[in-house]
Amino acid sequence: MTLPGGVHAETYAQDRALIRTPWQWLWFAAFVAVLLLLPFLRPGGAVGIATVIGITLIAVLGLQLTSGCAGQINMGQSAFMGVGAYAAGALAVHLHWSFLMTIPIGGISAAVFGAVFGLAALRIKGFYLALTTIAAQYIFTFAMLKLPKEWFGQSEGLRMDPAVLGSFAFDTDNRIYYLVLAFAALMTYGAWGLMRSRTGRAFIAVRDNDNAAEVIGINVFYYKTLAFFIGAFYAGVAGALWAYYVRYVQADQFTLWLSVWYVGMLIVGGMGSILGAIVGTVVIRLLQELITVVGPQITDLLPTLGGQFVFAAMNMLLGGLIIVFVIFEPRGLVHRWNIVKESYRIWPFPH
Amino acid sequence: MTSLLSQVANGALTGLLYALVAMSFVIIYRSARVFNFAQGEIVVVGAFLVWTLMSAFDLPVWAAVPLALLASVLLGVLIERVILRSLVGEELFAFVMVTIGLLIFIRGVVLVAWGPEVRFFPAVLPMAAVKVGALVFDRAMVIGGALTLVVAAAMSWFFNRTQLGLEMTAVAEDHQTALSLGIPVTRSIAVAWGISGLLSTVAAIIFLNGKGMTFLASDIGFAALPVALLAGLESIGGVVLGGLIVGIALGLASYFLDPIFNGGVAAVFPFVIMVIVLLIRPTGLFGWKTIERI
Amino acid sequence: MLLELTNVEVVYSDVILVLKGVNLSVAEGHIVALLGANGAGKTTTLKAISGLLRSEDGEVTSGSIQFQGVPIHTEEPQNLVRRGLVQVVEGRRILPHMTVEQNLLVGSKVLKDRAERRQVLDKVYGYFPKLVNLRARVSGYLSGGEQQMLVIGRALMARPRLILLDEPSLGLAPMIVTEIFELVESLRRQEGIAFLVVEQNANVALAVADHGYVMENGRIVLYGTGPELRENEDIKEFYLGMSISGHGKSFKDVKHYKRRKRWLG
Amino acid sequence: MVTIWRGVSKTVVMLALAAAATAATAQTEYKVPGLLDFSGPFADLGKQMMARGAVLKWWNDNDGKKLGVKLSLKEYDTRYDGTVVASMWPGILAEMKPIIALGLGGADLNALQQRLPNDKVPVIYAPPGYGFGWHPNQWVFNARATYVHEWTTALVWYAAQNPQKRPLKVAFMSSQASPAYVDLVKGIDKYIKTVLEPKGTATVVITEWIEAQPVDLSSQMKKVIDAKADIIIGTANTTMAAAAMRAMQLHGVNIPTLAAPWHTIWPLAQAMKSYVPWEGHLVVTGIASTAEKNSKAWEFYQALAKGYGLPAEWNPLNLLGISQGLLAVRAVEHAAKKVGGDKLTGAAVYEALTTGSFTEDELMGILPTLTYTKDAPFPLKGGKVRIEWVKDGKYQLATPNWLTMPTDVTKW
Amino acid sequence: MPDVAAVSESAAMPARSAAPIIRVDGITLRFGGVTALADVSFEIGASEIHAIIGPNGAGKSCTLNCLNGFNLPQQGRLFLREQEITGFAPHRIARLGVGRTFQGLQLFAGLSVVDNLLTGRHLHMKTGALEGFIYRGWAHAEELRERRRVEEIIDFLEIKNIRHKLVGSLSYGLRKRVDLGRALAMDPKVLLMDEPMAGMNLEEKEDIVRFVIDIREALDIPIVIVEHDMHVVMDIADRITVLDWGHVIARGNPQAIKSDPTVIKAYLGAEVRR
Repeated sequence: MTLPGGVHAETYAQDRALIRTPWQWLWFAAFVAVLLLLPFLRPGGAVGIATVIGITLIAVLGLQLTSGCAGQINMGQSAFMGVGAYAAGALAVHLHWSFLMTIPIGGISAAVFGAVFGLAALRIKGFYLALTTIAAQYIFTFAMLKLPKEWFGQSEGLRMDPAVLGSFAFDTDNRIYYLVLAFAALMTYGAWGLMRSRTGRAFIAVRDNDNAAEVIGINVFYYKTLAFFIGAFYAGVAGALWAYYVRYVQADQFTLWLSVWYVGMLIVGGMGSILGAIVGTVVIRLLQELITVVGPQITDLLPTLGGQFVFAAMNMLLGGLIIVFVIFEPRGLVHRWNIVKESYRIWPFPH
Repeated sequence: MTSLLSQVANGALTGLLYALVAMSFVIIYRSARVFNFAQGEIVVVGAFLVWTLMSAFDLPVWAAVPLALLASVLLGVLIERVILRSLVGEELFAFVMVTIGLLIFIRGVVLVAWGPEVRFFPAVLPMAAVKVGALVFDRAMVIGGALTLVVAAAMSWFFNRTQLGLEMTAVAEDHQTALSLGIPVTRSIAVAWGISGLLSTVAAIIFLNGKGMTFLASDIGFAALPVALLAGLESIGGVVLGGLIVGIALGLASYFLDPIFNGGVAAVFPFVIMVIVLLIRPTGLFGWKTIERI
Repeated sequence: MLLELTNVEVVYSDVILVLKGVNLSVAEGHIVALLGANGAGKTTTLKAISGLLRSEDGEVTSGSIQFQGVPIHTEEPQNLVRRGLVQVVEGRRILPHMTVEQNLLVGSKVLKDRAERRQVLDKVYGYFPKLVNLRARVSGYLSGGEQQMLVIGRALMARPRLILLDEPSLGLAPMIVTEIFELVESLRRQEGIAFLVVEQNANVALAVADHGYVMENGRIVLYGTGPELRENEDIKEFYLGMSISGHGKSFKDVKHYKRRKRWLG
Repeated sequence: MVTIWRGVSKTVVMLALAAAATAATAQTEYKVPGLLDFSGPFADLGKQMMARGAVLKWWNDNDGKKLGVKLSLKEYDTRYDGTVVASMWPGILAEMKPIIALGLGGADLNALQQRLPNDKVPVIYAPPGYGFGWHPNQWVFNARATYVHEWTTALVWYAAQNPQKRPLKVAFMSSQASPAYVDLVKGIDKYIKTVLEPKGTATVVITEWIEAQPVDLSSQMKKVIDAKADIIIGTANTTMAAAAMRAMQLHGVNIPTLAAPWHTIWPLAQAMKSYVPWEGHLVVTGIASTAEKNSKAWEFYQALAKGYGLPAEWNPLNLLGISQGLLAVRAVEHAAKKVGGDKLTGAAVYEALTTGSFTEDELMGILPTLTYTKDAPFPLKGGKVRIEWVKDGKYQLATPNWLTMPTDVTKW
Repeated sequence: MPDVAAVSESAAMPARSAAPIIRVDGITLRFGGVTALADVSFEIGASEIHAIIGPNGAGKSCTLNCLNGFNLPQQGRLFLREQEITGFAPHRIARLGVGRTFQGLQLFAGLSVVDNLLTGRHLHMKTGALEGFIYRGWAHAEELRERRRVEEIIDFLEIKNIRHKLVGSLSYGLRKRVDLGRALAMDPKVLLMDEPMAGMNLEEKEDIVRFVIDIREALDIPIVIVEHDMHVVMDIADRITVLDWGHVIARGNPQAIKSDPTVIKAYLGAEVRR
């Protein structure tokens, strides 16, 4: 908790609050306003990007809880997302359930799948665990192509109708944006609550020192499993939203590559903080957008280079950036920001 | 029956080849405690080096292969010096991410330097059939399998018998103790990256011998993952056994399970075995166990 | 002097001051004991000398460390070993998955060829006849005493002039401890190797030590020859609490207000 | 940042427009987004497919000028990643208001096909279609029918060449790594079992699922040999094809394979610098053949290569790009003729695509005459293919003329 | 617990009840080839300060680890208030009221002081993941309630002005104090302390001693303390168990231990022949 000098909590509730100064309130309100008005401020491009960022954010938040907070490296987040998408999709397509039901159930289906790897996490640690979770990806793809066609469509995938609330269909970019925004806000709020409540502390305890945690009464087995359960739940919700956004679900959409990027977002943003997940997701996604936007520009300007060269070079840039980033700021952007803030701070001061 | 035998035998051979790639993971891991996600890309770079020297520069095998091997050793050392060295003492995550960044970066380099087109990898090893009874093997594969055994034996000998190898094993055990004995830890790690680069190129030669190839050949890296993990990330000899186990299990699985699942078991089965083995032995079959203390 | 520390200060992670001006010297062929409570800075002192500090984000920020008259506080550990300065790290850090002989050979980095290694190896086996039969055994399965012998033997493989020995008695039975210190003594006598021994078991260490230092809170607080220190009442009390006199009052009598005052200030 | 770059891009476009204005042409400009893969798994396609840009330029200078329409293509690197496509597309919509778009394949298809009817933007794809895209009222259009349509045509033809007058024994050898591979096997399998088997034309003897990047196929190939297969179908990437070829050489056999031109013979024979190992192997394509020179298609290619900076050679992938570009410009042309060059909309182009035919002439001989309906995103009836093979060490057309595709392929 | 610090230190020593709180019955613990504990037995009475001493590595920490369930002895049994706890998982034993401080620094470096202490309250809290997710209402109320409880401990240990600091940034002495606070937050029925004085100067030692005595008086619980500083041990322990090389070589009150020849020998080590 970093506060400007002179701010003191009068009650424990205040001490616990996330937003504490009028300025912070102002910034927060402005941020919310921009998010709410985005479709009117910058219709089109920004909305599409923001929608995908919102969905990605939910998945990355889940990964933050599993990996950043509870310390269990997970490289199967994209597969968990896929499970959520398929579960929600199948319920919507075959049983015509409302998205209010299918999205949470998608989350829970993913959570159950993820918890299996949580069970493994009790015994398997470090790199071994990270690599074990890669198996989730292969098992997911295999299962989706093998389970009965009546369930998940096998290679055909699932084609979905838009999410509907009463007679209101989320069938335009702006509408689905608000749906995703609502879920992203809810999931972010929930992650924040989780983080500062008993569960979040137990996660960090397990991450920082699982032996000590066990000895002071934290059931490490339960919390490792729970960390995967919750992280995968987030992925499942993200997957279900993705399903409603794209309205088509296929195993091809959820690749190992995507999981790798999610881990990358965490690293860039910073491990272990909700803000880190947000910052990392936004920064990397925008960077990727930038590259897809800048690429054609360069190709236009220097046609002799050819698109192939430009885009491949962009990959070098992106990979190089990550490397440089990890070398110079292995704890992420949020950490750097905190250090900068720290130097302005006069807290803690003797009362 | 012949079909079963053939699948198992060829599976075992394939497993041995995976073991070669797995070995290049293991050699880095045991000395530097880093799992190099970019290993598959290094294999591709090795492959393109050979291809360039042989197909583009028309060098003969005896010149091209040693040159390519040398270059891949240098590549390994370079990566260690430039990137990994500056991360000493950082957390596990940093290493996961930096090698992933490396993966993306090298892929970009490969695309820029060699492009995405399909290339024909030269037949460095003789291509012919080897017949054993009713079984037919690819001679290149058989040579590759034998080569894997030789390389594994050589590596085992190196790490257990030679002074440099012993020192590197000491580094694998405990960086600080190694330091206290006057062993230059960072140099050992650089040597490990060099050896790993070398093995990657050897693997590329055996794998791609006389086949088509694109930058996607890096998939080999992920395919070899279960072998490395199953064996345990510290054991050289174990990797060979791990490769055989995965290969034979794969042969059996595709014979017995493919009809049930309508095929495709080969892609997922190694991972399933890997998870099961790790649940029973969390550091693989031959990996080093650690005692936890508070 | 073989080894001389002058006003050495050590800082960890750029902030935590661990050694606050340590002066200490070891003469050629001497055994010097470094005593003190847990966390007093003994191990840090050894690591500052051997150069291992830097691998733990520690740094010598002032003062000088000289070995054979040459300043060494920026030297890499491998060069120090080459010059004859070896540290035996605390906690019997054998290389558990390697055999006894492999462990020993790893220590012989500075020797130039196989023949020389063989020769030194035989000599070490001469000092530790127990290890001969265990040479092919994986060292993780040795007993504590055997492991302690192994790590000392491993240090000998570098043909050192000075061995920094960190808590050799840790967790060992008295008989074994005695045996180890007898060995230290005979190595000094026969090979002329000097030892700087960090030890909690003051008595056993002072029995063989030519000199001893007592550390507290990163400073040397007491210095003397072995026999002097052995007779010192403070030492007896410091380590054994056997003396009724000394501290003056019982810990039970500490008052609250004292703490309060300090914490409020 | 994005905003800045968008800004920069706008400035650039404005300058270009200003320059164009001085040339005093009254063409209405429409921007056409192109989705390509330059750094993902299909990066090898990217470079070749850029041929479609040359087609647009050519058309602007000829028919476009007459109609007062100018199409300017902007290629994006989607990395064959649905996430990239999904986040990018709304921006493309808002900024370009496209009347038509050029796609690449599965990833963008997945991400877009459900929303296109709302967006009112038809998207043209170059490769054959898939069963999972076979739905009515699609805004996605393939410049040709599905792999299944094309390959079964070749199969029927090949069976007819069979001198022994017994059912042709077909072996499938493909991967389950991607739904696309599975899809084509399923479709052909269904067609053989429901149509060809009763007629005694062909029968499936074995289905071998292999890895997408296989190491060694000798034991799988052994099974195929033991099943006495006459032809192998499904090696739908070069690695699979190359590994299958190696395995056959090992067993000392040569069973012909059937695939698309860019899967097997062309890329691998180029790499191996020899057609000899491919003797008797076939490829089938719904586009003009590269084996045929001095055709109308060839002339068109020459025109593009000379006048419009076509970057690639006369090869199947290049033809893919050209065919895609051609269908796109002709669709725009039909629409422009109907509604006027300055009033074009996505819906108008869609109407043009789903009604009426595009003649072989219009399509410069690159594609056969195509007739679309709203029942499927590809021409269901009247489609035609060319079959090429290696005969006497030479890559050549197996039949002098287009072969008509079967009309009794049902959805699988 | 009332404010511990406020309890008068002149309060009478609580009467000893007869039934032992902890009974260790012949435990043997081996690691690989090394026997860490050999047939160790002892009892801890109600509200006594029981010191376990012995040379480094004699098995003191291992004894605590067995009591915690962190190490599972190959032989022997452990009882907490006559309930057998052998083979229980550590968190279960913690739930039964066994609090513990650690020898090294085993705090959760990524949490603030307050949050470290709150992890000690984990056992006494009920907020699950779902309530945490919703946070408003129940979870918030519990959070505040437990925070109040933790503030009492912060008060008692006099670490108010560092409460929001990450423990990773604290000095060694303060960290040890937070470690104690975390154990106290568990509301332990037995407190195990592993070398609480290690690495401390005299003043800091005096502080810790004071805390230990206050805790015993206020909570009326037994405290098992593994310690090297004989001065401290002799001053505050009611009973002492001496371990050497995994064996119990003596037990009794401080006076008896001080004059026990076996203990002297073990501690001094045998004389080295020169």
